[in-house]
Amino acid sequence: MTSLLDTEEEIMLRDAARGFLDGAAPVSALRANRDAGRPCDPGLWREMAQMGWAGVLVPEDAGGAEMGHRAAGILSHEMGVTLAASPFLSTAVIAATALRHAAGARARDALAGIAAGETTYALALDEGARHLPEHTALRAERAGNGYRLSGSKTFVADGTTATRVLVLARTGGVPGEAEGLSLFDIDAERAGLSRARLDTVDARDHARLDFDGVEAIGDDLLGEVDDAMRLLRPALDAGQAALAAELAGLANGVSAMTLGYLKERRQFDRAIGSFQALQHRAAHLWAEIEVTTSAIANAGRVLDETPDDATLAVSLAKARAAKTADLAVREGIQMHGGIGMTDDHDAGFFMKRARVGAEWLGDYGYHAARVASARGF
Amino acid sequence: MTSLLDTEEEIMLRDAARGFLDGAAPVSALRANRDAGRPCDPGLWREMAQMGWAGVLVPEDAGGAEMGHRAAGILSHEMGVTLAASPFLSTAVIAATALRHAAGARARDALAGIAAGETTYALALDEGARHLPEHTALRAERAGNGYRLSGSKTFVADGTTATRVLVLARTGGVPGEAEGLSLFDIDAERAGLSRARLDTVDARDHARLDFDGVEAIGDDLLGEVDDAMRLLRPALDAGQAALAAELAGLANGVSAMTLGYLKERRQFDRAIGSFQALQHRAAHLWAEIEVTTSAIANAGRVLDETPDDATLAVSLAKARAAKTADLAVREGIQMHGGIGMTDDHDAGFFMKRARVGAEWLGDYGYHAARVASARGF
Amino acid sequence: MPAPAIEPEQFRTQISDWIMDNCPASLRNRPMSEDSIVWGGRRWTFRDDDQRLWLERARQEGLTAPRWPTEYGGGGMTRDQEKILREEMARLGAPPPLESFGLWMLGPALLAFGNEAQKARHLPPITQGEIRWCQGYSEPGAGSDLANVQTRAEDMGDHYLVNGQKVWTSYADKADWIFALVRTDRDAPKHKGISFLLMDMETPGITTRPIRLISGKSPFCETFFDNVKVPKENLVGEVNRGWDIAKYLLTHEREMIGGGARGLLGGRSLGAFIDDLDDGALNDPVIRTEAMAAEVDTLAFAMTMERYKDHAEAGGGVGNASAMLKYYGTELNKRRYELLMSAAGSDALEWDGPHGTLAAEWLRTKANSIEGGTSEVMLDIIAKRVLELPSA
Amino acid sequence: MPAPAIEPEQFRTQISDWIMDNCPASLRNRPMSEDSIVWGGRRWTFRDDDQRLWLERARQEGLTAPRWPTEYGGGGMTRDQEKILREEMARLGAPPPLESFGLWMLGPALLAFGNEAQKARHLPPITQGEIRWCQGYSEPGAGSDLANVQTRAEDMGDHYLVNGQKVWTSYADKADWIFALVRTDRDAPKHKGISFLLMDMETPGITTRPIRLISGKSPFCETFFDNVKVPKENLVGEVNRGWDIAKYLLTHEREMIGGGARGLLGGRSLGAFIDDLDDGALNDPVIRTEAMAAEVDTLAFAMTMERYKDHAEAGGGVGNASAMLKYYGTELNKRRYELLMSAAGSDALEWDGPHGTLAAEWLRTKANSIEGGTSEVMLDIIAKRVLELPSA
Repeated sequence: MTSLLDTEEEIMLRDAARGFLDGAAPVSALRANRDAGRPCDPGLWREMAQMGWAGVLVPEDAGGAEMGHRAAGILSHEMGVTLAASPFLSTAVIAATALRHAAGARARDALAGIAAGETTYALALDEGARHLPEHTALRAERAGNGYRLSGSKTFVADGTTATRVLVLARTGGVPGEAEGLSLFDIDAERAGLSRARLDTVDARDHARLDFDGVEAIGDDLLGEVDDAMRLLRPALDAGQAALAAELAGLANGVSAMTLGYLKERRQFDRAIGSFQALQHRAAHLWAEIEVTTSAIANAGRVLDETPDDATLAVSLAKARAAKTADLAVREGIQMHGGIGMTDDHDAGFFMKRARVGAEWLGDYGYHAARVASARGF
Repeated sequence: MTSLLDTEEEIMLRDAARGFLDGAAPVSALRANRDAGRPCDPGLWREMAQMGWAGVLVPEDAGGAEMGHRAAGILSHEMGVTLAASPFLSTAVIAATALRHAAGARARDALAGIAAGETTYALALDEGARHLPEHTALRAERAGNGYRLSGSKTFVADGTTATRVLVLARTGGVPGEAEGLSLFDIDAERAGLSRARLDTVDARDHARLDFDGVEAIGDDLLGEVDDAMRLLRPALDAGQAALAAELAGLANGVSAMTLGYLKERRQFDRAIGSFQALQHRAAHLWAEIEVTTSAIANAGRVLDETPDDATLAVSLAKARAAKTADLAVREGIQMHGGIGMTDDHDAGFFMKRARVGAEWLGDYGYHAARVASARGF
Repeated sequence: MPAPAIEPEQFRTQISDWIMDNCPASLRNRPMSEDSIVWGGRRWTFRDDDQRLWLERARQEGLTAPRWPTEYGGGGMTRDQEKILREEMARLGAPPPLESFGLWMLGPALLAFGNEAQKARHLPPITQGEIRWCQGYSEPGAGSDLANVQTRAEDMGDHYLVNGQKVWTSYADKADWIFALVRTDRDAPKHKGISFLLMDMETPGITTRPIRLISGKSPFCETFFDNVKVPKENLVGEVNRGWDIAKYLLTHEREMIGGGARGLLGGRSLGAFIDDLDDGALNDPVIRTEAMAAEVDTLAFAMTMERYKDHAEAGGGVGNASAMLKYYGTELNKRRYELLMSAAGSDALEWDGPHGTLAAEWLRTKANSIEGGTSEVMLDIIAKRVLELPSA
Repeated sequence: MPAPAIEPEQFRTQISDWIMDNCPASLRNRPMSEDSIVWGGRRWTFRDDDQRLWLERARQEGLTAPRWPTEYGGGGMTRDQEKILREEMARLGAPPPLESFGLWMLGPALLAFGNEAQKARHLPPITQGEIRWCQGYSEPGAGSDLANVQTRAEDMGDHYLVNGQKVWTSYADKADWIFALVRTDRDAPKHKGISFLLMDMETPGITTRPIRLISGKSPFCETFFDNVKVPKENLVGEVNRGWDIAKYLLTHEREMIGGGARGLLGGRSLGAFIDDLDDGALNDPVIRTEAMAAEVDTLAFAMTMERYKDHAEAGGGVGNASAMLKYYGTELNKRRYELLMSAAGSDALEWDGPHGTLAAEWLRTKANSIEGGTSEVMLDIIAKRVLELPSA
């Protein structure tokens, strides 16, 4: 396998992304969006698409940049640093990976739409408070040549802004079984589909979707009937790895802000960063971030090189990232003291997003259990 | 319920115990015993008995001091401070409590023997690596007017030095069931019983006992057949609470030693106790010890006042004490640096005993689960 | 109401009879909520007539400040009598007739440090619920270093001229008066040039602005002083000796905040709470392990509160050990809420979703270990004053 | 053996052929154990002839010190070639022919700081396994403060006279020579008056005493110097500049110790180990939760070792970040052993019970975060040199 170090190309990509996001999507942009009730900034996504980010996983023959999962992780990490909100994860990572695993011209066209920045996707997966794909109950019943979808999805990231929805539906079996699930790719404006935004703490676009007999024609079925997992498994692997990278970036972002504060802020007539108890905690946090960074790089590497073995690498990355981001935001808030508790300060945004990122696509316990299972216990 | 504060009487008892043990059973005595291959010092127990410690739970009409469980906890705590090894827990707490719950003259005589310091007991309970009384497999089969005991027990505290053995045996049912267990009180020298000392890290008396058709007459059966739990449950409650108190004392002992070292020891031209990172850790440890102290006092109070509700209070105390002692010894060793790693220093003795005390009569997980269950989850 | 010198059991009977006769039934055994608290003050509006009636009856008997002298509207009770009163009110589900920073903080400070005129002028309006007080300690940029007071009070002969700014003044926008630390000597060492000053919030030059927290709206304000003229009689204690009063009140405050953890989730187990949030969550070994640990620590901490309270009531005081209660209680409470958030999964991520205000409460707990002295300051206090570890 | 300038793939083939031809079959693919290590030295006795044969063949080709110059018995290889050699030895299960503090520590120090005569005299006996070295840094009472050197070397004109004591000298009782820090200027600031001195352990006045640890017997000794005469030619580098050499070697040592965690339990999962200890233990949610966390952290730490190694090999060095590897690796290893002890229950409490030496290994891990620089010193280094946090 290749090295876990960034290549020169990757370093350039990282620097370019950082430079762009610092200017185009700093934390103040998130604040402005929140105060305006906007889940994200559509203009930002157009710019990202122009830089090839939307097509980071789209094959070149569909107009993509095909940079791979390590590159996706780098972009995602940098978005975490500034808490940039965009359809990147749902569209460019999750949907693009699912579509790549679906054969045919229809999937190729959809991928081209993603790369062009014209189509955005939401993944409608979970129906309860926890990430449990196999517990899907939303039914897709045969109706003529197509299907009719009925049921509800919740915590759908980018659910109100996406132009299309990937929806996991039950075509057979019963809730709890991984078999009997099918994946549909439908227009977000289709009749019978209603979308309601949830007022989540991270101020991003999460929605509840209600399907009231939504029609899906044959062409809307992605891959084979009853075989959603063939597409969804790699799509989730890719999404979980990118989300882990975002959380690692978030940890780096809040920790950089905290270190800056420790150096500037004076109390009891000295810089608070000179207090050894805080120094040791900051050093410990840095160590945790370093170790998580390795797990993130490894997940990208495994997805690019031996994707069939990705479960262990991906869950390891997500478990580490959730814990590390949690430590980073808790230390960040505590070390900032009162000022960090005020809404005027940015620290709180990191804490809120860290909590949402920790839950989305499987929490720490979910991924730690998958690591254990992959390691035979 | 009465207050959790020590009464004046209790403070006097504590001070007296501390004074006695500092002189008669300091850590250096444990070292001397270990180096000589002695599990404990028989002379020490005679002195303790003379002070009424052996009869702390023995009724006055059987020659005891009948001071109650809070007092037993205070004595146990002080023995933990200096790591004093004695038959106190097995004999004066566990066996005495079991015997008090068995009616009749025979039990009264046995209690008198305990109070006089003449009889010492070991509790032969577990057969595997974990505390699971109901998993008892050792069989007691009817033979004439009595029973014949066959099987093995391990990790029997005071197993080679006790004059008598309380043994939990299966008279009915199958391993895993709490029913069908009976408790026998037999002479430790009885034919067919062989006792082998285990070389445990705490250098105390723990033994493996093999029962090869050991005869027990009717009088050896304590309480009713198949009803061991009626005696054993309160005996274990009392033992677990006293062991928790010992562990809290151990935490206090090692923490006092460590605080002393932090104040004296100089490095980088200052007392190491002036380093803020160590100060905060020492302060945190002290907070944990304070909180555990309350749980210990509460367990004694509940055992004295409403013993039927003791499970929650006792398991809470043992769970807290195991964790607190563990933290205290880990911090103690680390803060002492290299010197604490040498056998010439006393710190290691605390770490070794803490580990044994954490396992004996149920580990942290066992007691935490009992707390949860008592609290309805 | 019972006479002061009376047998405890008789006192208990008389108190409980009085409560049953006087506390309106509509108020009894109601769950505590934000709007069930009576803060009093010039601009106070009662939720209903029963609330007003209960305050009027209680203050007449001195029950708003049971141990204060009767001459100031207190109840003149002994420590033990007050304990019985609280026990009976709890048993009968009677709410406190009045809560206020005046009762908790300023009153004790005036009783200990104030002069006769100040007590006579300020204590009765507190016990009667007529004047609502707020506390002006913290300043922008000072953080844990409370002695770093920059708001200055210049001695202008017949009055002080106050200029500066305070932050974290709870309910400053609703209070009638403020007690504040001000700097009266800029050349003295940090702790020596501070005085304790009382100001009417209606004095020209005082303005307030509410602070929004990461958890949403809050009672906290910024308070600005722009050439505020304060009569010299409003200085409590000696000039430049205000830090003594501040320290006295800080210890007091610490015990109150640390104690919060105990009651927050009532007497129910964490496991029961988690089961309500998601009845499958406890099957996850990670959540179960943390729930067990937090339950063990919560119960042991509650016992510790009880032990310390008994110690204080036995006359032993709590002193610097109160730093431990503050530290342990607030850190534990943060852990409990982190666990509840994990257990509730994505349902807990909405500001007002299936679990109501859980997310806001979780974020709010993060301030517990900052306000009233940070956890770091508490650990410093324990290390230096309790464990007597050496200074650098 | 391959010529120095050769294509990597050809080099790999030739190396692997040579190993297969020369490493005795009895040594290959054996589990590592204490008695499979060859330390060399004057008093060394080989376990068997194959062990001696393997050393003799390997040192002839310079394989005991692959990258040292051939003139000192090294292999003269490039960094990449050494990497290939190690990979092929690992693949073919060939053990290291020789291990020693001379190869790990003194050799690199002499190559960087020694003069020509010192290199010519001391390096060949190291590569040949003829002289075994030990390291004399720590002193009683100095602890983490390694610069607090009290052992003094007085300049007597034609020699140094050494008096003092060292502790934690690994294998001092078995070593032939010692490299040590000594104080040559008692008036200079702490770090300035230290020199780096080589001493033959047979010199009159040097005695050793083994140290017993809480985990039992140990390789550590106390070493005493009583009027030891040392030729001046045995001083490495400049007088009073020994701290530079010490720092160079400390960074080196840190990486080695931190790395230990990775291989300790082989490639098996913690869960598999726990299953072996007690096949029911993983049903306990507490043990399962900790096992999952430790497994996650162990794998991520192994990846971090890989990443840092790649960084060092790419010429980037590791520098102060090595403090992180030392800190994280040793703390993680302690956690792992605590967990194994919990999982094994009472069976683990015997010195030599059902699980062999587990208890001794557990106690031994407690020294990991002390030796080679404590965890606290590592955190200080990270805070000050990596994060550049200000000094007090």
